[in-house]
This record gives sequence, structure tokens and C-alpha cells, in this order.
Amino acid sequence: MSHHTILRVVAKFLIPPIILYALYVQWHGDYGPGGGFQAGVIFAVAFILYALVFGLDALVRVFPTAVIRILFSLGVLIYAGTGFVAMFFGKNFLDYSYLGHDPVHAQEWGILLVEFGVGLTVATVMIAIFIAFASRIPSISDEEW
Amino acid sequence: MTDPNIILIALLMPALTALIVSRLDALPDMRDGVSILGALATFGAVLLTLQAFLEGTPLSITLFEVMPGLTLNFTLEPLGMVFATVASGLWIITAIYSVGYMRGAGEKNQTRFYICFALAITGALGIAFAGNLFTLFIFYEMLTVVTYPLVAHKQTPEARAGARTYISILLGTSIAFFLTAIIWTWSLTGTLEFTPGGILSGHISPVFTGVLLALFAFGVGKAALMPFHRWLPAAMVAPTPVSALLHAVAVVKAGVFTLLKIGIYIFGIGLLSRTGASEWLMWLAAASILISSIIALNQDNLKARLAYSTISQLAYVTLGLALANQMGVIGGALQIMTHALGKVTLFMAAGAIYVATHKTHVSELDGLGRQMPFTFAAFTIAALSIIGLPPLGGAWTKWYLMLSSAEAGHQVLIVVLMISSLLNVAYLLPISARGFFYPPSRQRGYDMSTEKLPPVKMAEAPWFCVVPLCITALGCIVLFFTIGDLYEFLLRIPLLPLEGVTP
Amino acid sequence: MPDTMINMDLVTGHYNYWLVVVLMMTGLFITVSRGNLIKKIVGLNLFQTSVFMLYISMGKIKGGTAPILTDDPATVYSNPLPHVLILTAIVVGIATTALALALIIRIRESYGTIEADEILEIEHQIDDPDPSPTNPANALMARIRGNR
Amino acid sequence: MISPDTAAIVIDALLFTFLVITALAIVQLRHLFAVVMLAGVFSLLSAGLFVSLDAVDVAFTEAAVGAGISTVLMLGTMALTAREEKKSPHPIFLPLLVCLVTGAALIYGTLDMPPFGSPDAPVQTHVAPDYIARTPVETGVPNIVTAVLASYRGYDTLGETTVIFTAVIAVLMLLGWDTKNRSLARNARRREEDREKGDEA
Amino acid sequence: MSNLPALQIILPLMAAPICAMVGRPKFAWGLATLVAWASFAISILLFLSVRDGTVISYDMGGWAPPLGIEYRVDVLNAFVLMIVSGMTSFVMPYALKSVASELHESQHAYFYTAFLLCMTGLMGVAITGDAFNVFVFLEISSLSTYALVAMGAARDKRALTAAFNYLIMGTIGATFFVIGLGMMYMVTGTLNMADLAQKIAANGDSRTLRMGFSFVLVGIGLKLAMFPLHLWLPNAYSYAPSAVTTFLASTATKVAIYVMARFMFSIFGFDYDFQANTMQFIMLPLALVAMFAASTVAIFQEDLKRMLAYSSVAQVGYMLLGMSFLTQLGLTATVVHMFNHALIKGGLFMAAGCFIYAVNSSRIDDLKGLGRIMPWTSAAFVLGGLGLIGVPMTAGFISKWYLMQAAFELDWWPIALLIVASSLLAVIYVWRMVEVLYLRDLPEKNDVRAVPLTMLVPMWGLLLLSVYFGVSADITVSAASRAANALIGASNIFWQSGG
Repeated sequence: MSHHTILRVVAKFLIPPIILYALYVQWHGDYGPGGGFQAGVIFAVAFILYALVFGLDALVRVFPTAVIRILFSLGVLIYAGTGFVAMFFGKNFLDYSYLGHDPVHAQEWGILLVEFGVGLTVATVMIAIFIAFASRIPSISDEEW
Repeated sequence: MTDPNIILIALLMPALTALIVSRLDALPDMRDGVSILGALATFGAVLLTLQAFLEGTPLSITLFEVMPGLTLNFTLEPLGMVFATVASGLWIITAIYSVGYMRGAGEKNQTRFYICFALAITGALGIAFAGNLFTLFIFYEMLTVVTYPLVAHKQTPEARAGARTYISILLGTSIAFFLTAIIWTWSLTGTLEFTPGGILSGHISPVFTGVLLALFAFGVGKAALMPFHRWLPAAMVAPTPVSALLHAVAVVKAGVFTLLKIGIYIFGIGLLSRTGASEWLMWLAAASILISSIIALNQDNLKARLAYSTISQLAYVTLGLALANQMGVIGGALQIMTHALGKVTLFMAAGAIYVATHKTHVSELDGLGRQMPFTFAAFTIAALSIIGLPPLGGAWTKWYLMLSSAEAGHQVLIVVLMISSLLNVAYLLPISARGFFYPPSRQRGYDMSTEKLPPVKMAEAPWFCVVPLCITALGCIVLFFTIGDLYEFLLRIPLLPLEGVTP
Repeated sequence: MPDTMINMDLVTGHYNYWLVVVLMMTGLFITVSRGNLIKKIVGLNLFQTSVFMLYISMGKIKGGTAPILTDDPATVYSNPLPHVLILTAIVVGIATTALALALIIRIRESYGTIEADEILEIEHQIDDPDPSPTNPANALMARIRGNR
Repeated sequence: MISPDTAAIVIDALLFTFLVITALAIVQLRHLFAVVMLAGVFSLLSAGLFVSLDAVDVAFTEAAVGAGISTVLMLGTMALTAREEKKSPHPIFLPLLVCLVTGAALIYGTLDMPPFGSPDAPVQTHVAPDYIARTPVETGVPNIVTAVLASYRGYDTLGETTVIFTAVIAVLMLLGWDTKNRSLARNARRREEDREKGDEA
Repeated sequence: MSNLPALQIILPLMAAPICAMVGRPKFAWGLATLVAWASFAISILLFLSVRDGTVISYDMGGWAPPLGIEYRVDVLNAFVLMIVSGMTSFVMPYALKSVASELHESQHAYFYTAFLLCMTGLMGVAITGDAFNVFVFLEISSLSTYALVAMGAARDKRALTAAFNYLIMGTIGATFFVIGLGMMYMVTGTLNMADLAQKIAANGDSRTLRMGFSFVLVGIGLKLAMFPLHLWLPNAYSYAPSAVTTFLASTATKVAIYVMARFMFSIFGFDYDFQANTMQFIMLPLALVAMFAASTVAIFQEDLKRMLAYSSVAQVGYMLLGMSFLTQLGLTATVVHMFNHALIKGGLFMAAGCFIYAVNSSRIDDLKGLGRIMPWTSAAFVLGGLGLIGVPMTAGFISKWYLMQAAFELDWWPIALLIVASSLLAVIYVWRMVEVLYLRDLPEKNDVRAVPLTMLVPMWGLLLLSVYFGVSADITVSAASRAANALIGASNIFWQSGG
């Protein structure tokens, strides 16, 4: 697909807003619809678009698989860790009240943190699954569609 | 006081023997020696328990509790002592005999054979000493499992098929009926202890007594009660020492012994005679006696003929129990002994003939008596004992059973017993007759290619084979003269309460 | 006519659920009746999405709004709990789909087809078409299957 | 005049009609590309339905997942496998029966359900009011769904994240992600094409 | 101490991403093993603290139920947790060499990650007191299971289709479960199990509730391979890697049985007539049919693992039978058999794995005469087989004993007879293997690999334990009996003493 210049240009213009939108959805989840999961999917879409236009190899150069693997594991660990640390404060698992001085703020912080974990995991997982699918040898060639 | 651990020693001795034997695969002489020594040691241990028992020490040992009230317990009682003594005593004889036979017949996998053989004795002793039905069942199953490789020993397709029949009937009946009956008993009474006078009395209606008895009678497949007798002829594919010890002594006797114990200590003779629940069993036993004798008449294979004879003789014990009086029980217990000695002799003789001449069929035996005089003489003595002629042990069995039948008011059974004796004559004595009186020229199926030894006058099997069977033949005679002591001993079997039934 | 009134109530109160049931069963039907593995997964997705509708339907209050707090204290909010459950269920659904598709790719690479019937045929051939005569079970199985 | 209630019913009915049509079309079609596309349409329609049922978060997610990621993965799988469904030789009697019985059971179950949208259904009167009342006080997060998702039932969401993680582990275990694979294949194909061109010349 | 219930789940859950992150096979294995042992220790502590009938309730995030999600641990849970973590502790050492021989090395780290996830999922299902949370963790375990089963493809490509079919059936089952749950939620407005139980008891029967019950039943029935819904199981068990089969056979169905018991007895309760009728008129006959049909099919299998798989379907029949008696004794039998069967089947599948390791095949024809050159594995198989038959002094006997007691207690002695008759079928298929192992001659050309100790020791460990619990059944039976009591008194004891 290297000859589709228009696609490349459009993609270059499209990807930054998509990522921006993803970040908005991620941090705005408390106030409106959205949250870590939706944001993660949108974020992943940006990278998938990148791979579709510039090729899988380009994506993997930007975003090596080893890094992806660490990130999606890290996302789960952030979530579980947020809950786990509470135990050291004598709280139950996932009790966020240790995160702030008053319980309401602690809850807000806790929710932000775990949503970040979710977003991180979802985004990297989607990219990883896409790479896994895309790196197989296709049986239908481009012309046959 | 004797330490009750002596029971455990007696039990473990054969197991230990098996263990040592299993390490001696490379040293056949050592292995066979250990096997015989083990048998001697076991017998010694059993004798010690017997002595303790005769002194009146109540020996009982509980190993552990599987579930509350369900223990692994061994307790001595007269019937069990009879069985234990017979089984362990005859093991010595057959251990010696096995050495001669297995070598003479050139069998493979001899180590496995000796291991399983010794383990089977553990099983038999466990059954003999069992203090409750649960323990008995465990060793009963163990006996089945460890004798399976013995039956399948030759690994030929026929051996495998026979062994398959063997295991499927024995395991099948025991799990389907015996176990059901045990659990039923447990849920009725909450105990499985062998208790003088029985435990079921007052817990069960007369109709269900019959049903439960049926479950037990058919569940104990080793008693070879018709129609679950097929395993016994099938097991004849085993090497002869196996047939001799296990299918004349340990296994089948374990079966009828179990039945006796269940009748006496679980149901209680009183309950059986009161409710008449065992009456059908009596007729079934009578039918078994006659039918299998008739089948035996038509068997040309020597071991098959002996097997059917065994089925018939086992039914005597069942009959003794089903008559539900003291004479019957004593007759049955005596039959365990006399038949064991007689049948083991017959089987060993058959094996000796096979080792010496590779002949397996009755019709091939013409004239062999002169070639193997000791073997045939022993055979004849044992046959006469089985038939029940004095001065041989078997005579007493028939005597007590007839007394018992008369006491129970079933004179018809006396006739059955007499017909059975006649049938015994008809299928056993012709074998001796052929051996001694038929001319050897009529040797049929004499295959020159497989025959190694051309018969020159005396051509007995190895002495390892012949001596044991002579000893047991003598035993048949001795048994006749020691009946007084035996009778006294068997009177100790607690049959209480026996209402309206006097010895 | 009270009877029809009641029936009308039943219909207006439940038509939503019934339509959802129709959609669910269409999805289930595709899954169990189609031999093409991809189509099976599409059916499964349909089935699950319809179940989501069932949940979301039961959380709805007439005249309610989305459960995002407003300043108006008189606002009626629909039940947020089903929404939360279904968010989780959607994620589970996509996870299942991704796994299933990965499996389909592997199946296609090993079998050369993604049609259940053709796969079954190939598997029967692997299952040793030459039963050894020593095993009685083989002979019986062969007879049951109807070959040789 | 059309009351908001009637309007909602009309919108619902329209969406449902389209949903049913889409579903039936998926049953019928054998061209997988069309099937996958229609599945995406189905997701979008259901997202619309979710919006009309006040579930905006769910609608957002369904659109992103059902119409987006799911479609991309399905198309990717198609490219790797096949694009036409073969005609199945099997009778559809048994599946049909299973579905009819299940459907009948479900309809039977709906009969005692509280009417759609009723404010006094158990669902609306137990637990749910607590969430609505306590969220502003205890968490200070305006989006109640987020509050329940990440805090009250945060443990479920941890489970959900783990499910996603499980999926990626499973996919990587099954497929691996060795990108060299594809480059090699493409090179091989290119070489083959070059050779064919060379033959023609 | 107070965080023990959370640690039980969180430990493996957090270990999984660490395994994936590091990505080294040896490390992944080591961590997984350590975590499995730690979980086992935790589950034992938990069991000890609830043995006397107390119920631990643990609020996730500090939110009290029914708003938040709670863990609720009583004797039954703790017992199931112990089975799962204990079996994992045995399987992990076994897996080291077994997995190395059956899987490509690039997959090992992911394999152990998935294994930990599967364990997390199963334990999460067992420990939770929230009905929807059951679904989430069920899916964690299911998804990882599908992938683990598919890993058998390195040995036999049929593992892929087996996994796919399992996925379809499992997902349909899970969706049914969600539908049923939705209906229950609709009439009660809650998802907390204790709350559900109270609301159901208070609101009484309705058509929605009935269908909710039925869909939950069918949904879990699919997961636990209840008789006509078992079609996924034989292939999945046959083609999965040995370690996976062992693990699944001894834990997954048990947890599903637990969930079913929990829903039936703790949530719907004994007084729910619709349930009682379903049990006696549908479940009981199905369980009996399962015992016979599956055992009969097992006899005719040509593959050892497949034979054992069908035997598992039959054994699930025993457990369901115990449940459908609706008595304390019946439930005791079910719980005891859950435990005993885990040990026995685990040991047997390990033996099958050893055969696969040695001769790279589990076809019964390829195992001829192995008794002589693989004495330990073969003897272990025989021991396990005896347990399966229910020979006394093995754990299987205890199960059968209680099951029959339960039948006699109700005076259903025809059923007692059927129970023993079905174990006769087990005699046949076990004996067929004994014959092949010991009474056939080894083929001339054989290529037998020595089985490493790391595989033999766990296998023997399990089977010796099965003998131990057959000889001294006091521990298991008393635990099971308490668990049954907890279920029987569900609506009063279980729910009210917690908190």
C-alpha cells in the first residue's frame, strides 16, 4: 500500500486528533460518557490506522512488541496494585481511601488511577491483538477482495 | 498373654516374602528358597496365633478407623482359625510344589508368579482374621486382584480370556451385590462387626432378610454358587499350583468361609432358621451340587473336571450354612478342611502328570498309573476322601451334613448327598482306573514332536512335585482320625441364640 | 373490555423484551446451525448483544435520563447498575471474539478450511481408518459407525 | 402532537425493526464480507438503542467495540481464511427446535417481568437508588456509571481488565506476533510474481 | 490475616501479568509454582478458620454489600478453594517437563501466565459472594482454558477444533448464565447472593424466577458437562496438553459443581418447589443416564485420555446424583466425591501424561506391554483405576459408600443398585487398560523415553493421597458433612452468621 500517498497524508493529519480525543475520553470519563476502556480502544485505533497506512513493520518500529507486552501487563498491575497497596494501609483490597486526605478526593484519585490502568491495558492489548492477526500470512490477496 | 500384633505379623509375613521375592528376580534359587521359607514362617506365625487362641486369649487388633464406626479390625474366632491354618499350611506344600512345577513346565515370569502367590496368601489370611465385614471385603477384593495375574499368567489369548472372565465375575458380583449388601447392612444396623448371634436380628423384615441373603450369597462370587460359577472353570487356564492352592483352597474357600461368617455373625443362625430365609439357598445349593457333578462327568480336560467338582463340593458348605443348625455349620467348616486337602492333592496330581507327560485330558491318561505310581496312588486316596469313604476325612463331612439335614427335617437332602457321592465316584474313580488298569497302548493324541521323554517304567514328575502331593494325601487319612479334637474345636463357634435348636 | 386492556398493558410493557428474545434466538440459531466458523462467531456476537439489550431495557425508567448527575434535583436517572454490568460483558464479549478468531486462523492453517463439516471429515480420517483387528472395541465401533 | 413517550416508542420500534432485518439478513447471507459488515451495522443500531435507553456509556463502548474493533478483527480473520460461507448440507431442524424451545422459555419468563420502564420495579427500588444517592456524596464523580464501575464494583472491573489481559495472552499464545513472518511471506509472493512476469516476458 | 480472602485471588492475579512481563519460561514456571503453593497455604488457613462454621465476609473496596462486591467464605467455599489450589500445587511441578515436551518454547511463559489466570478465575468463582462476579471470573477461567486446550495442537491439531467447540459451547453456557442472572436480578433488584436468597425467599415464586433458575442451571450445566451438554468435554480433555487436562479434570468441573450447588441451595433454597421438582424429575434421571451412557462409551474408546474424559462425564453424573437426592447425606456424598475424584482423576490424567511423554501417544494400542518398562507409571495407573472403580481403601470407595448410603436412606435401593452397576462399567474400562499394560507384549521396535521424577512424584503424591483419604476418610467426610450442613441450612446459617 506504499503508493497511496493521499492515504498517508490523511492519516498523518488524522492520527494526532484521534489520540487527543482518546486522552479526552480517558480523563473526562468521570464527568461524561467514556472512561478507560473506550479511551483505550480509540487510542488503539490510532495505532491500527498507522499500521494500515504505513505498514506493520513501521508500527513495530515505533512501538516494539516487547514494550507492548510490558505495557499491557503493567496496566493490569496498576489496577491490581492500586488495590493491593490499600492492604498495607490496613484497608480492604481496592479501598481507595488511603489515596487522599478526605475520602471523596481519595475516591476520585483511585478512580483515575484504575481507569488509567484499564486504558493502558486495553489500548496495548488491542494493538497487540491487531499485530498478532496482521502478522499471519493472508490467504486472500489484496486483489481478491 | 500374647501380643495381638502376632496377627499382624502373620498377615505381613507373606507380604514381606513378596517384597523380598520381587528383589530376587536375578537369583531364581534364592527366590524360590525365600518363597518356601516365607511360607514356613507364615505357618509358624499362624500356629502361634492358634496357640494363643486355644489358650483362650481374646486377640483383637484395630489398625485404624476409615470412617466413624468403620474400622480395619482383625479378631480371632474359631472359623477363621480353621481357614487360616488350612491356607497357610497348604501354602508350604504348594510353595514346594510350585518350584518343581514352574521349573518343570518352563514357565515365564516366575518372579511375578511368586509375588502374586504370596500376596494372595496375605489376602486369604486377611479374610480369615477379619473382625468385621468391611475388613473382610477389603481383603476379599485384594485376593481377587492379586490372583488375576496368576490366572492370566501364560498371557496367551486363552489365558487372557479366562482371566477376563475370572476378574469380571468376581469383581462384578462383589461390587454389584456384595458391596450393596454391606452398605445396606450398614444403613440398617450402623455396624459391620462380626457379632455372635448376628447383628441383623430385629432390624429387618423376613422378606428383606431373604433379599439381603441373596445379595450376599451371589455377591460372594468366590463361593461359586450357580449361576455365578463360570469363573472357576475359566480360571483353570492358570498354572496348576495356582489351581491347586487358590482354586482348591484359598480363593474358593475364602468364598464359602465368607458365607459362613456372614451367616453366623451377621445374620445369626437363629435369624436364618427362624425366618426360613435361607431355605431357597438350601435348594439352590442342592441343585448346584447335582448339576455341577453332572457337568463334571462330561469334562475330558482333567482340570476342568476337577473345577466342576469343586463347584459341587463348595455347595456343600453353602448347604451346611443354609440348613441353619449347628451340625450344618460344623459340617460346612469341616468341609473347608477336608475338601481343601483332597482337592489340593488332586490338582497337584494333575499338575504332576502335566509336568511329566504334558497330558491334560482324562482320555490320555491310560496306563500312566504304572509310570507314575505315587502320583496316582495319592490321586486315588484324595478322590476317595472327596467321595466320602472312611477312613478318610471326607467321610465326616458327609456324616455331619446328613445329620444336619435330618435335624432340619429335610430328608430329601440326604438323598441328594448320596447321589452326589455316587456321581463323585463316577467322575473321579475312572481316572485312577484308567491310570492303573488301562493298557498304555491306547495313548491318544500322543504327539511325538512335542514329547521329550519316552516313557520308561517309572517316570514321575520331579520330586519337588511328587512329595507334596503325597503329604497331602496322607493328610486326608490323618484328618479322619483327628475328628474328635476338630469337632471339639468347632463347637466353639458361637451360634447364639439358637432358639429351639439343640445340637 | 378489561381483558384487552390487560393484554395491551402486557404488550406495551413487554414488547421490548419479546423483540429482544427474537434477536437473541436469531443469534443463537446462527451459532448452532451454521457450519462456517466465522459466521458462528458473528451469531454469538448477535446473541450476546441482544442479551445486553435485555439488561439495558430493564434498567430504563420511563422519563428517566442517563445516569450522569445533573444539578436538577428532580431528575430521574435510569438504573446505572445494568450499564456497568453490560460494559463488563461487552469487554468479555470482545475478548471471546478475539480468541475465537485467533483459533479460526489456526484452524484454517491446519485444516485448510473453516467449514465445520469439512473439518469433521478430516478428523474422521485422522481417527485411524484402519482399526486393528485385535481390539474388539474397534470392530464394534466400526460397526456402529457403519463403515467396514 | 407527539408526546416524548410516543416518540421514544416510535424510535425504539424503528431501531428494533432494523435490528431484526439486519439479523435475518445475516442468517441468509453467505458472503462473509457482507455478513461482517452487517454485524457492524447491527452493533451500531444497538448502540442507537442503548442511547435511547439512557445507556450512553454502553452505547459508546458498543460502537467502539462492536462496530470498530470487532469488525476490524473479523475482516482480518476473513483475509486469513475465507470469504464465502459454503452451503451446509445439514438439516436445520434440530437447531431450529433448540432455538424455538429456548425462545419459548424466555417468553414464558418475560410474562412475570415488571413492565418495561416501570419506576417501581424491584430493579429500580433496591440497590440502584443507593448508587444514585451515594455517588455524589461518597465519590464526587458525576458519572454514576463510572463511579459504580471503578469504585463500588471496581472488583468486577479488575476482573474485566484481567479478561482482556487473558485474551491477549491467549491470542499471543495461539498466533505469536512475529512480524518477520509476514515480511517473509510478502517477499516470497513478490519473488513469485516477478518470476511469473519473467516467464511471460 | 484479615486480608487472606483477597490474597487468595490477588496473588495469582498479580503474578500472571508479572509472568507475562518478564517473559522468561523458567521464571514464569517458578513464580507460578511459588504462587500456587502460597495459595494452597492461604486456602488451608482459610479452611481452618471457617471449619467451625463461621462465615468470613470480605468487602471489596470497603463497600458493604449489596452495594459492593463481597467475598463470602464458608466451609464449602474453603473446601473448593483448597481443591483448586492444592491441585495446582501438584500440577505445577508436573508441568515443568510435561509442558516442555509438548509445547514450543516461545509459548511457555504465556502458558504459565494463562495457567495462573485459569487458577485465578476458578478460585475467584469459588470465593465470591456476588452473582455477577461469578460470571466475570468464570470467563477469566474459561478464556484461559480455551487457549490452554488449544495448546495441544503441537501434538494433535484436533486440539484447535476441540478448543473452538469448547469456546462456542462455553460461551453459550456463559450467556445463558447471564440471561438467567438477568431474570433473577429483574425480580429482586440485587446481585449479591445473600441478598438474592433473602429477596427470593420473601418475594416468592414467579415465572421469571423459574426461567432465571432454568437458564442458570443450563448455563452452568454446559460448563460442568452435565450429561446431554457434555459434548465439548471429551475432545477438549483428549487433545489438551497433559498438564492442562490434569488441571481441568480435577478442578474446573468441581468448581462448576460448586457454583451449581451454591445457586441451588444457598440462593434458591430447599423450599423452592420448582427446583426440587427439576432436581428429582430431570436431574436425577439425567445423572443416572450419564453414569451409564458415558461409562459405556468410555469402554469403547481407543484413546486413553478420551476414555478418562468419558469417565469424567460419568463421574460428574455421580456428583449430580448426590445433589439431586436433596438430602444432607447426598450433598455430603457430592462434596466428598468432588474431592476424591479430583485426586483420582488428577492422578490418572498425570499417568496418561507420563505415557504421552514416554511414547508420544495416548492411543491404547500404543501402550502395549509398557507395564514392564514403565512400572511406576503403570502401577500408578492401576492404583488410580481401582480408585475410579471404588475398590475399598481407595478414596473412590468412600464416595460410593456415601452415595449409596444416601440412596438407602431414602429407601431408593434400586438407585443404589444402579450406582454399583455403573461402577462395574468402570471395572471393564480400567481392566482393559491393565490387560494392555501388563499382559501384552511390548512391540519389538519401541522408543520409550524415561519419565522424569518431576512428573512421577506429583502423580504418586496424588494417588497416595487418594489412598490415604480412602483409608482415613475422617477429614474429608467431616469437612464435606459440614459443607453440606452449610448448604442445607443455607438460608439461615450461611447467610445470617456472616458479616
